[in-house]
Amino acid sequence: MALNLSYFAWVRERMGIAEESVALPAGVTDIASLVAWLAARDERGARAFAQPERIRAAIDGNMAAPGAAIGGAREVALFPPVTGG
Amino acid sequence: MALNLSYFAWVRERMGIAEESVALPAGVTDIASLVAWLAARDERGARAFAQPERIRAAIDGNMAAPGAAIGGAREVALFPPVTGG
Amino acid sequence: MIRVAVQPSAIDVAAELDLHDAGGHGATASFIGRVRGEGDLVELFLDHHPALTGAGMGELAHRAADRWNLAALTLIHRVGSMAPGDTIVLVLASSPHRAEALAACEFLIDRLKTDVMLWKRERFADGRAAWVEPREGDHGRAERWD
Amino acid sequence: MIRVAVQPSAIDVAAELDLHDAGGHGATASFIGRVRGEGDLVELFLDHHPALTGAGMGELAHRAADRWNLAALTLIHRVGSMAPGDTIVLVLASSPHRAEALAACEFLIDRLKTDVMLWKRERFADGRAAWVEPREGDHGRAERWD
Repeated sequence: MALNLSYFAWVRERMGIAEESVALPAGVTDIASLVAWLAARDERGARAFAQPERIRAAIDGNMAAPGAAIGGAREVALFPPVTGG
Repeated sequence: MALNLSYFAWVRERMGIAEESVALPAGVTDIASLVAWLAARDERGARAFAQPERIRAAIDGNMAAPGAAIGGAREVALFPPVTGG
Repeated sequence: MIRVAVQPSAIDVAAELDLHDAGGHGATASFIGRVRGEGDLVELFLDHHPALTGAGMGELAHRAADRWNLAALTLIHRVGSMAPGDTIVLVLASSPHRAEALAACEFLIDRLKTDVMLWKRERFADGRAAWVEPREGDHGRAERWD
Repeated sequence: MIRVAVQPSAIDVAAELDLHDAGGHGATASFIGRVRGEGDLVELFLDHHPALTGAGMGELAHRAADRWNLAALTLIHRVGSMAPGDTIVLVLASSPHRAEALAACEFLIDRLKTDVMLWKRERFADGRAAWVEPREGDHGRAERWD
């Protein structure tokens, strides 16, 4: 199953890309397991997702908690806490 | 002793004039006695100063209580309570 | 009724704001009061005392500047005869900190409504004209600051 | 630093204000935020999420409109790369009643600082660049409204 991922602020900088399309391995079913998988995937991911508690997520445009299922989602956005206007 | 009087808002309308110079009779020494004298002086004054509690005053540009002495003043302004901006 | 934009292009505001501009740093809070056309009002006339009105506004401005950290402050009040829609009062307060700009602006407009020597007369479409009586609500708002 | 005027001539404000104008009736409160040049800042970059940022601002505007009696409301936020002095945010709130315009404006600017999906990166004269961490003070101000 292909999923679009988009990154913002320092998550984007550390990943070196703004978005990508990934095929999720079995077991990656919610935001927390997605973040853990990205952190383990490569060095960029390790840098971007070393502190999962500092990562926020949105699934198809709606804010999502770490336990939120990413079942039929088209897009998951990953980013730091917002710093406002 | 000549004193300049200036009137504002409905005090001015009822007096029919914006300002005048008056010679104060003996006994008119403070704002309260000035207002009482103007109310008794003629019909316009009776209309303008029928309710002394609704009259405010300034002596030479400073707000003045009814008991304020008008001794060496050059100008006394008489007006209703302000209605603001 | 609602306009929302997220834009990468410059935001252009203007005129009195340009005059007021505090070097382009920090926050500017403003208040613009206009003559309301309620109840068939056709004219608002504001009487003022040349010395007292100006002195009162100057004192108010200085009190705001003493109380908050302001980079710039503009207070403009119109007097005389006005029609519905006309701008009657403009307050601009700038500060490095938005909370101070907002508080100063609110303080100034509340105080302008009660402390400044101005008298309002309203004239309506049917010819009636009346001097406005002081409003208790305004005094309540102004006293919050004491 | 202080400009005070009592003038019989028309007061002229402008541009976004004209666009915003609610038919010229009542009170308009506004807030203009500019990029501050503190600590040798040379660039402020604001990252945004195209869908989430717009949706957040739209929701905020509707919440303000539900809560206060507003004749008009404008919220504009700039994103991308900005220099010190650039206008970063504009809030305009109009109401027949000044207290509502002022409260809505203050609510909106406080909430914009915390609720809207934006990320700030600062770049300084010496080349350092850093993403700004969320500020506790902003959250304190925003929570007053809950």
